Order: sequence, then structure tokens, then C-alpha cells
Amino acid sequence: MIKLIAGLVVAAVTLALPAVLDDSALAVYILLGLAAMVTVGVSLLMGYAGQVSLGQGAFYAIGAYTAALLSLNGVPPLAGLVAAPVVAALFALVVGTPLLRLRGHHLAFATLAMQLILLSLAGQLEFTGGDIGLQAIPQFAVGSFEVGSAAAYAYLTWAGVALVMLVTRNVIASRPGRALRALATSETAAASSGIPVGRYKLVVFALSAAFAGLAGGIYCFYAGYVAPGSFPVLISIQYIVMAVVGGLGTTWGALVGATAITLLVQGLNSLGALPGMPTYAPSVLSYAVYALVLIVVVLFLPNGLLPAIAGRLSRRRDDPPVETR
Amino acid sequence: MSAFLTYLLNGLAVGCAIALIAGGLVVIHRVTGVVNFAQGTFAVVAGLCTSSLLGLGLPHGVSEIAAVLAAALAGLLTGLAAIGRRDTTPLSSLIVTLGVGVLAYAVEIVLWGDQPRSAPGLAGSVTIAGARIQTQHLLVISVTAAAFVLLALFFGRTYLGKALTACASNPFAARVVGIDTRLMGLLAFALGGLLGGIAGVLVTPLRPISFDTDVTLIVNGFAAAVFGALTRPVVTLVGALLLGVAETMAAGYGYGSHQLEVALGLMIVVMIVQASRRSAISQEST
Amino acid sequence: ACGGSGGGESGGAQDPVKVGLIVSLTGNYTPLGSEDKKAVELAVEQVNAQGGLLGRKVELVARDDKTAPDQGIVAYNQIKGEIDALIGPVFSNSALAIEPLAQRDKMPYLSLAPAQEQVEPIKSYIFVTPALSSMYAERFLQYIQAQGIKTIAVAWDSKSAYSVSGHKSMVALAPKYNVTIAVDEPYETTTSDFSPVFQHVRDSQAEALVFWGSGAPGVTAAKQYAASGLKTPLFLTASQASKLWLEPMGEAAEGMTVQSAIGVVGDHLPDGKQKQIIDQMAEPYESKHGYPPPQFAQDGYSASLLLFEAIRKAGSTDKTKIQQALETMDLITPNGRFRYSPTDHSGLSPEFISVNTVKNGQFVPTEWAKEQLTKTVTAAG
Amino acid sequence: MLTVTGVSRSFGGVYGVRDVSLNVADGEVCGVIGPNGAGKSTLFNLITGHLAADHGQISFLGHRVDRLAPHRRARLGMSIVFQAARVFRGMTVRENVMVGLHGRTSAGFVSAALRLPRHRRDERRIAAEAEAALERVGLAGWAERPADRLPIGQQRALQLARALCARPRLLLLDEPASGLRGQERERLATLVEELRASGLTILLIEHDVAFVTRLADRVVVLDLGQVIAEGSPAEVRADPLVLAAYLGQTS
Amino acid sequence: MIDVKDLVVSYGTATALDHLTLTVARGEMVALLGPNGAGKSTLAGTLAGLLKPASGTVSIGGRLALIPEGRQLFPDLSVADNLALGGWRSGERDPAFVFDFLPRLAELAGRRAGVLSGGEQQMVAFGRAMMSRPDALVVDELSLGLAPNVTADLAGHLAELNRERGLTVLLIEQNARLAFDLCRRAYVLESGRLVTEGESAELADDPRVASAYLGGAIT
Ligand SMILES: Nc1ncnc2c1ncn2[C@@H]1O[C@H](COP(=O)(O)OP(=O)(O)OP(=O)(O)O)[C@@H](O)[C@H]1O
Ligand SMILES: Nc1ncnc2c1ncn2[C@@H]1O[C@H](COP(=O)(O)OP(=O)(O)OP(=O)(O)O)[C@@H](O)[C@H]1O
Ligand SMILES: [Mg+2]
Ligand SMILES: [Mg+2]
Repeated sequence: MIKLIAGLVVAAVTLALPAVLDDSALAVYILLGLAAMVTVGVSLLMGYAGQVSLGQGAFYAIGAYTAALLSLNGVPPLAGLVAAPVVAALFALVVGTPLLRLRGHHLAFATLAMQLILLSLAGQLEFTGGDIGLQAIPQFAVGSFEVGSAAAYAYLTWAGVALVMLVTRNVIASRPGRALRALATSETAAASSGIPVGRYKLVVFALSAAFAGLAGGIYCFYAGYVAPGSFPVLISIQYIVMAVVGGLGTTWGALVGATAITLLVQGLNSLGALPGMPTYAPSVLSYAVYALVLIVVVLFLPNGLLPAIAGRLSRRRDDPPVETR
Repeated sequence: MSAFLTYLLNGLAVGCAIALIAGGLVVIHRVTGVVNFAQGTFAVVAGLCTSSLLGLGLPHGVSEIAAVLAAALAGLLTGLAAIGRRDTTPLSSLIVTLGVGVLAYAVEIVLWGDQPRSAPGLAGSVTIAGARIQTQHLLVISVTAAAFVLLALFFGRTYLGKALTACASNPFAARVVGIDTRLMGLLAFALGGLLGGIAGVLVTPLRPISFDTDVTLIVNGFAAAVFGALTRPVVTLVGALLLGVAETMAAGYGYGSHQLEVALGLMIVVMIVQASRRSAISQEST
Repeated sequence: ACGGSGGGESGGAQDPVKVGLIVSLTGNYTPLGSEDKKAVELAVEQVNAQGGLLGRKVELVARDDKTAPDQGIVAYNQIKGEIDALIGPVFSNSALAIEPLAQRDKMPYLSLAPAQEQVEPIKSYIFVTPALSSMYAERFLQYIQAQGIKTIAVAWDSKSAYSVSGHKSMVALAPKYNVTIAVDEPYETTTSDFSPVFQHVRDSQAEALVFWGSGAPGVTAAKQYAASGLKTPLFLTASQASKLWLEPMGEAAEGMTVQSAIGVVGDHLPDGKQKQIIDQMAEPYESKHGYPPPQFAQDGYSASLLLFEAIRKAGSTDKTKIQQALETMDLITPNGRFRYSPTDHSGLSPEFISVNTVKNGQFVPTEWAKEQLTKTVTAAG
Repeated sequence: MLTVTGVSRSFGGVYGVRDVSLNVADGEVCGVIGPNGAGKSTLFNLITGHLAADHGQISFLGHRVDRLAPHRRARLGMSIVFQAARVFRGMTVRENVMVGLHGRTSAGFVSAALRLPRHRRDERRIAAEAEAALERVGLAGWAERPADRLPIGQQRALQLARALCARPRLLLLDEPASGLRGQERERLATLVEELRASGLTILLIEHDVAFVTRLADRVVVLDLGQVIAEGSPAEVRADPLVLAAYLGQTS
Repeated sequence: MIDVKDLVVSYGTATALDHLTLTVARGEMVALLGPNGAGKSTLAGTLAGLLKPASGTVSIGGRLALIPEGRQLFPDLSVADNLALGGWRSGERDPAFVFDFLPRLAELAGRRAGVLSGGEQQMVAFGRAMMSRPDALVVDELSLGLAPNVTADLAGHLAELNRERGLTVLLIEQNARLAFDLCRRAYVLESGRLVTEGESAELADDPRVASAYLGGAIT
């Protein structure tokens, strides 16, 4: 019950925000939504299926480049946007087939290397615009209706977030979702229950890639420009930080984590830019304060923000406390 | 032929520098189970310290040793943050080390500014069988060789080394037999800082160091360390050398703009081949 | 001043002129962005000390793009409502991300990034301040031809837009100057060993090695070059023309050939307008920060001067008028004389680039360069 | 039902299982005993596919299975209860058991994501059967507990429930009674007897000789990776080789 | 030797031991029985100092070694190293004496502990605990996964150590018959509380205990 109400409130606020925010806040709102979309995928992959990817930014990039290249070549933007997650997922299937034989840190490294290699190629190939990237990407449009305003992009983004969260929620609370959670603990026991472990890992890898690809597709239309510099390896790490801070293995946690980190970063950024701040303020604020907050949250709320908040709420409501996982 | 030898020798030197970073990662992970993303930071701290101390007029030797000790201290502090609190999971600790790395940016910028710094090292070069190699590179190779021999002996042969290994292998069991895992973990972090510091001191004369150089250092170091399963020093060294030699060979034989792809791609392929030889059940056995 | 199109002065005379500045204050490009910021702050201080612009004070609104295009967009959206004009990122990817927005908003925009693509094709509100790498390429070829060199080797960073396009221009322009490129050697920003490059040069007929790159590789490669015992002279581009390169190099730098913007060699110029402008920046900058202004600082300062002059000429902070003023700009800055026109939004030309050798830890223009620069400077007045 | 022919597996020169042949008939309960390190668990891993054999053939229900992946063998009707309890952490007892039905249902990612009728039908069936299995092993009251916090005995019961949910034709039990006390052991024995009565074929590793004697129709004795004796429980208990290698003088 | 007074131990909010009081005298062998989840392992962990009591006291009069539930070896280390680390507290480094009563371990000395069979691991766990030359030993399951002859050997060895060296033993054992044979006295724990205690012989005759722990047809 309380969950339903909370969900409705969040939905209402999400819908209301684009109407009241100005352009500068909308930019943050959109980027936050995009980050959340990728992070939900990371949480699904890491928190439920137990597979670590340090290369999620690569799929974000693939989505963005796919949509950009298609629409620059005259394909309708809507088709480009649909292609973004599909191509990202297909790519994940192809690279995942060998890579997912690796586990744990090996997989983490391999995905990181995948992103580095991919970006390096994007920065050198002719058709991706090299290091300079792709410019003058048309606005997103459905038929003749152009999505030009930031508010419209905000709706588009958050519709994407809703979709991604819905899919994730449906998947985890079901037969394939249980299989994913099972293989995260013990691949052998999962296989003995008839779960095709390799295939499931591949599918969830592709699914998380699709989420990132969708976000990338929206990003390319919103920004109108994609370049290798838009997808540094650090963003992939940022997604993991968001997932962990929000609470791994909870769909809403990804959203909470993305929100908390994005707002923290932006807040510190604005603070550092206030007139009268010393020269080193921007770097000290965006590095030191960010780092300290991160460290404290991780140390003192090891299960993440969402479980901590939810735990506190439910403890207040009904004792004896239920143990959450 | 001398060209080949040149690439090989210089590649080995590049690999050795990577190995020192990777060695620190391995030491820390082997004992605490934590992947220390602040490892590159230790090298940066040592590098910046050396340049400052030399700039203050301290002699070579003293400056470098002081810088390495500073890095070891940084390692210890990182350890306190990452594993000082009981029941911090390795994943949480990992994120904490990430945080420490970022925090270090701020400290470094305040202390040293944001511009890259450098330090003089051994000048000149040496010709071996027609192949030229910088003297500093030779220094890197010899220090790395010594460090890894000591490391391998320490973990493989000494009782303390085994007790350290036991801590990550099964922390609960370590407590059962009476080992203070936290103390051991801190020791490992300090040792990791020391190794990172050595790397920094050796690398700074070769390439300028700025606060964010840690990212480049850690990516290569992580690659090599993962190659050694983050636990095996010798395999890690092999991985690092493979990486370094692959880079110079790629550049030497016409793939200068694809060194990264070649080197990382090679690592992945070797890892996949290794992995397909292991069955899931043997990895899960407790 | 909320850019109403024909409205002239919409703010009262007391409102400050607001100049936006978006540069990298965190992330990879911090070392560049922070220098830009210092220089722009200096320029603003100076103009305010002289009574400001149009009788109004100038106020700087600075933001960090975190060396990320999307953060550049966020920063732009944050300040676009309040600023009259923008000095934009030094990181090409950020600059290119903001430019379409600025163009759409008719926001006069002076970029600190050197990428050619910003002005090809020309967007009416987008102007570039640093010399484009094609200019450095051309200048080097002029010098090489003057030295009677016929065959060269080129090494370039395949991961840096600046050096990729510099290399490309060099390849394209070489035939014009009768130069053959015998060795064409890409490397990567993270490359830490250049012995393969030097080995290839050693095995070739090249009479000089031109090295394109900025940041760490510039130092790494030059140091290793000194140790390699190669006799072929090493030519470095303007990215190395600062103490950040000189200091780590130490003795090893002696005799190497390094390009620079004209501002770096102000001391060696004949007295005149150009030298005066250079000193106007260099002296206060050095006394404030303790070291002479590096290239990026000069870019930032030049951009500020250009913008201030445009506002003066426009007689208002009307964005269209500023744009028009910029398009007819002819101004001497520490970077040289800018002559923007509707068909040229980069303004500079190769004559404002010096070719120096390192002597006693200083950049000293070569005889050839001295001769050329004197010509240039006297022509400029 | 199950035929193992000349199967070997070595670990870096050390033999785990060496040229073992074995026939298990339909509906039979076959005990496997032997000293520690004899290769019993290794044999189970070879049968279920968690380890690949170096040599030899395995057929199950007339299919050659030695090249099949573990989950394919599971779907053919093999279920295993591991020696070390392998419960899925972070899932409740009920969810753990529900996983056991994976092979017998088919709703995939798409039908789950879209909540198609097939998915809902499957979920209902999974829930119902899991409930029944929990009931059967006496875990009904524990369904909502996190599985990894269960005492050992309950974890073993949980594993058994999960295995039974797959409706196996062949059930492999690796020391199912270890860690169970008198009463619990008794309950397990009764359950195995029920299963035997229902016609399930069972391979049973157990060091509790009385337990094996009571339940097994036939016993195979392994030592050093090889079969050293085979026969009825009584025969095997009297075999001097077995006495020397395994039972010791006390029995 | 082992003195537990009014001990309360809980996991989060769930109480596993509820005001428990028991003693084991020096040189005594005492069995601890109880159904699954009674709190036996919790007590063992608390005695070894691995779990913190919420209230009450635990006092140990000498060096205590624990054979923990689930063996808890160092899977990445060799058997020899596992044994050697057992001597962390005592300074004992030479496992030769362990090989005397567990000859199988001598053959396995170079093997990685993680790949051993269940019973082999149990032997290592036993050997490792003995390496600390304990005054008191808490065994959380002795016979788990061991072949009958090995169980018998180890039980004999324990009895011998107890006789000759005065080793104090608190034995948690699935096989109650074995526990009663070995120990003169026993405690029965249920849901974190002591329900019965007494001489083994009496307890074995107690119908309630017999049916719960000695089982029907089994053993
Ligand atoms: N992955 C492995 N690598 C190396 N040796 C192994 C591996 N797995 C098993 N062994 C060895 O093979 C032998 C047989 O082991 P297995 O687990 O089959 O014994 P078991 O008969 O089940 O014994 P127990 O009754 O103690 O469980 C043991 O000596 C064991 O150490
Ligand atoms: N880590 C834990 N977190 C929460 N509860 C736990 C934990 N460990 C044990 N418990 C609970 O504490 C109680 C006592 O468990 P304990 O393991 O001590 O029982 P035991 O007597 O050793 O059982 P067994 O015979 O199965 O080994 C049980 O109800 C168990 O569920
Ligand atoms: Mg076994
Ligand atoms: Mg127990």
C-alpha cells in the first residue's frame, strides 16, 4: 500500500516537473533520467544477475552513435531511436558471447577494455566523425511533429525511464528473473535446476545494453552532437557508483542513486561557480565534497540509500522490524 | 633485428612500470579482497612529492625515499577508510577507494596545483646488442625485477605472507585461527602504497604526472593485475610485460594508432582462453 | 540584458555586462581550462579598472564543463539567460556540443578550442580564438622549405583532434612546399615509449621529425628523443611552448625547435602595438601567478579582448550587433592580429606563429622567424 | 536408466574417478559409499555434467549425455542435491524452490516483461507446485525466510524440495543426511522411502551406513576412484575389502 | 575451563541464545545436542570470540580452538599451509604430528584445500585446530562427511588426548550415539535455551532425548 502511494507520488512529480522547470534545470533533469535508465540496467546486471560491467558507457555510446548516424543519413528519427537499443543489444550479444565466459574481475576488466577499444575506434574511424564526432544531428521528431523543446525531451526521457523500470520490475519478479538471481549465487546449482546459465547471462547483458542504448539514443537527439569525449570510461564507473549508492538489487534504488549523485554533482558544481569563491573552489568542491559524501554514504549505509530509507520507514510503521535483505 | 630488440627491451620497461602498479593492486586484493582503485593515486602522490622535494633542493635518493614513504602513508590512510570499519563488503570498500582517489584530486590540486609536474631521473641511454634503451628504463626494469622476486618470495615462502593471503582467502577462517584481519589488511594497504610509490617515483622522470594521471596508470595496472587473477604476483608480471611489449610491438610494426586495441585485445583473448579451461564448479568450491 | 531582438539597451545603464565563460575546471582538461580562466579574469579586471564597457562594469559568469560535453550543455543552459556573450570551452567536444545551442540562441560565442570543424562550415555566431592546427602546419612547412629540407618524418597523436587535424593539413600542404613525408607515424596519447617511432626515423631518409601532440606525450617523446641519440632535428608544435614543457625537459631541450604563438616571444619583437599588447597581459599575469602566461592563457585573454572590442564597436550588448561587430573585427591581441570576416571566423593567419629554438631554457625565435615576425608586426602597425 | 561406461577424470595427474562403469535400473535406489576422497562426488559431477569426463560414456534414458551441458541433462530429468548446501542467497526459501521448476516451465524474458498470459499461467503453476514441495519436506512455515540464514538442516531440506520440483527421473543425493540429527534423519529417510515407492530412481552417497543399508537396494563401493565392490547392502558390509578400506574394525 | 553465564546472543533482532548458562570443567568432555537451529553453532562462535554477546559473560581458561561449522578452510592455500596457519597462536609450524593421526593429510599436503572432497576438508579442519595445541577444543560437528573408520579414529584420538593431556572438549555432533559414547556429560539446547543436562547414560535413557537425537532405525 505504502509502496503504491509512493509510486504514484513519484510518478506525479515526474510528470509535473517538466512543466515547472526552466531550461537549466531541465537539462539536469534530462541527463538525470538518462543516467537513471543506464543505472537500472547496471543494477539489473550487477545487483540481480551478479555480473559486473565496467563498460556500460560503451552501450550508451553505441545507442547514441546508432541514432545519430541513422538520422544523419536521412532515416526518420523515430526509427533511429528504436534502432539504438536494438543495435546496442545486438552488439552486446556479439561481444558478450566470448566475454561472458569471464567472471568477476575478469569480466569487469574485459568490459572496461571493450569500452576503451570501442571509443578508440570511434575516435579514429571516418564514418563516426573521428575525435570530433558527429555534428548537426536533427531534432527528434515523430512524423512531422518535432520534439524541439527541453520539456518535450524531458517527457521522452522519463517515458524511457518508466519503460525501463517497468520491464525490469516485470522481469525480476518472474521465472527468468529468479533464474538470474539464482545464477548470481551459484551457476552450478542454477544449471542443475535446468537454467541455461550462459544464455541467461547473455540475455541480461543484452537487456542492460538495450537500456543504455535507449538512453544513448535520446541523448544524441537532445544534445545534437555525439563524440568520443561524451562517453569517457569514468561514466561507466559513475553508473556503478549510482547503483551501489542507491542500493544494488532494487529497481528504485537505481533511480534514487542516479538522482542523489546527479543532484550532488550539480549542486557542488553550481556552488563552486558562485562569485567570490576561491580559484580552487570548483575542483575542491566537486572532488573533495563529492568524495567525502560518497565515502560516508557507502560506509554508513552499506546497503544503499533506498534500503536505508525504506528500512527506516517500515521500522517506524510496524515493529517488530522485518529483516530486509 | 636490432629494431626488434629495441621494441622488446623498451616494451619490457613499459611493462615493468605497469607491473609495479599492478603489484600493488595484487598485494591489496590478495589480502583484503578489495580492488583498490586508489592505486594510481599512490603513484601520483609519490611522483608529485619527488618533484617538490627535488625542487626544494633535497638530493636524489632522499627525495625519492621520502616520496615512497609518503605513498605508503597514503596507502595506510586509504586502508583505514576502506577496511577500517568492520563488515565493509569488498564492493563497498572498492567504492570507498574510488572516493579516496577523487578526494586525493582535491588535496593534490590544493598542494601542487593542476599543472603536470616532472622530475629528473637518470639521463642518457645505453646500447645493448645494437638496441638503445634509456638508462631510466633500465632502472625501472631492475627495480621491478627485484620487487617481484621479493613479493613472490614473501607471499610464497614466508609464514607472514601466507597469513596475509589467508585473510582474503577466507576472512572468517582467518579470525578462527586468530589472525587479526584488519591489521593485516592495513599492512597490505601500506605495502600497496609503497609499491605504488615506487612506480610513481620511477615513472615521473619518464612522463609528466598530474593529479589525474592515476586513471591511465590504473587502467593498465588493472589489466595486468586481473591477468594475474588479482592474486598471483608472477602471473601479473607476465601480464604486464605482455601488455608493454604488445604496445611497443604494435607501434613498431605499423599499428601505432591501435596500440591500445592490440594490447587490451590480446589480454582479453588470453583471459578467455584461460577461462574456458576452468569449470564453474571448481571456481565455486569452497 | 535579456536579448530582445531590436530592443537596444534593455537593461539600465547600471546593469553589468555579463560575459559567460565555460571551461574545464575539473576533469582531463583542467590544466588548460584553469589557465584560460585566470587570463579571462585578468582581462575583466583590467577592463573594469579602465571603467568597464559602455560605462558598465563587466561581470564574469564562469562555469565548469567537467571536460564532458553533456556538462557543457548543462552549464550553457544554466547561464544562457543572463549572459550577453560567451567564451567557450577549450575541450573541442564540449565546444562543439554547445555551439549549435549558441547558434540557435544567437549567442555571440568565442571558442577556445582549436578544432577546424567549428568554422567549417561557418556558423554566424561562432568564432575561434586559438590558431588552428592547419596554420601551425603551414607555418612549419614554410620554415622547413626555408631551411632547404626536402624529406621529413611526422609523428602524431591519433587520439587528439588537434594533432590529427594538424597532421592532416601537413600531409595536404606538403606538396605545395615541395616536402616529402617519408615516415608517417601515429601514436596514442597514452603511449609511454617512443622508441618504435625513433627507430623508424632512424631507418629513413628524413631530415627532420615533426612531432604533433600536446600534454604528457610532448615531454615523454622529447625526453626519449634526447636519449635516443638521433641526429635528425626535432620540431615541436606550439603545445610545447611553455614552461610545462621546458621545465621537465631541462638541459635536454637545448637546441630543439619549437613553434609558438607570437605572444610567447614578445621580448624578441620590435617595439610596437603587438609587443605592447603582449606585455599588457604578460606582465600582470606573471606578477600575479608567478610564471609567464602559457598558450592557453593567451587564448583566453585574446578572446576577452576580442569580445570587449566587439561590444564597444556594437555600442550595446545586443547580440546581433555584437555578432556583426565581430564579423568586421580587426584587432591585435597577444595571439596576433585577428581579422574576422563573414567568410573567416578564425581570424588569424600563419604569420603570427613563431618558430623558435631553445637556448638557455628560453624560446628564442630563429633568424628566419625574427625576419618574418618583424615583417608581420610592422605590417600590422 | 543410467549407464556409465568406463568413465575417468583426473585432476592434474591425480585420479578422481578412474574407469568407473555403473548401471542403475529404473526405480532402483543405488547407494554409493567409499572412503573420503574416493571420487563419489566427482562421479556425481560427471553424471550431472558439472565436470567433463576425460574418457568414457554416460547414457541416460537412452540418450548419450556426456557431451551435454548440465542444464540440458537436468531437463532430461536429473536432479542433484549437492554435498555442500548451495542455496541461492538473497532469495527467500519459496523463491529458491520456485527456481527448481525452471526446467518445466517456459515463460521467457519477453513474456515476463510484457506480462503475457503464458507468464501468468506459468507463475501460478510454479507457485502452487513450490508450495506443495515445501509442504512435503516440512518447510511450509519457512517460506518467506531468506534462504541463506537457514540452519543447515533446513537448507538441506530446501535443496531437496528444489530438486523434487523438477520432477526428476533420477535423483542424485550427495550426503543428504549430513548435519541432520536423529529425528530429522528419520524424516529424511521416510521421505526417501516415499520417493522410492513412487518409482523414482535414486543415487545416494552417504557415510551413515545404517542409512544406506535401510534405503538402498544395491550398494556400489568406490575407493581411489575405482569400484571395489558392488552388491546388496548386506553383501557389501561383509566384504573384507570394504571393511578394510572404509568401515574400519568398529562396524 | 569454559564458563558461560547468562549469555544472550542475537542476530539483528532475532535472539539465537537466550540467557544460557553452562560450564565445562578442565579436562572434561561434554556433548552439546540440539535440533537444527537450536543455537549450537552460535554458542561455538561466541566461545571462539567470533560473535559478540549482547549480554552475559563467557570466560575461557586457556587457549581455545574451534573446528567451525562448514569447515572454513583457506581454499586458495595448500593443505600444508592451512595446517601451518592453525599454529598462528601457538607458534607450532610443523604439522608432522597431525599426519600421525590423519595420515591421509600427508598425501594431500600439497593440494589446494578448496578442491578437496568434503571429508578431506573435514580432516584438514580437525588438523588445523589441533595445530594450535589447544587447552580446550570446541568441535562443531566431528563426523560430518567423514567415513566411519575416520570418525572412529578421530573419536579415539580425542579420547586419548583428553586422557593423556587433559584436553577439554565441547562436542557438537550429529551422531548422538557417538557423542554419548565419547562424553560423560551432555547439554541439550533448544531454541537458544538449555532444556536438559546430565550424564550421558541417563540422557540416553530419557525417552524424549532418545527419540529426538538417537533416531529410530538409524545408527
Ligand atoms: N577440482 C579438483 N581439483 C583437484 N582435485 C580434485 C578436484 N575435485 C576433486 N578432487 C580430488 O579428487 C578426489 C575425489 O574427490 P571427491 O570429492 O569425489 O571425493 P568423495 O568421494 O566425494 O569424498 P567425500 O566422501 O570426502 O566427500 C579427492 O582426493 C579430491 O581432492
Ligand atoms: N547469520 C545469521 N543471521 C541471522 N540469523 C542466523 C544467522 N546464523 C544463524 N541464525 C539463526 O540463529 C539460530 C541458531 O542458529 P545456529 O546456527 O546456532 O544453530 P545450530 O544449532 O548450530 O543449528 P545446526 O544444527 O543446523 O547447525 C537459527 O534460528 C538460525 O536461523
Ligand atoms: Mg563427496
Ligand atoms: Mg550448527
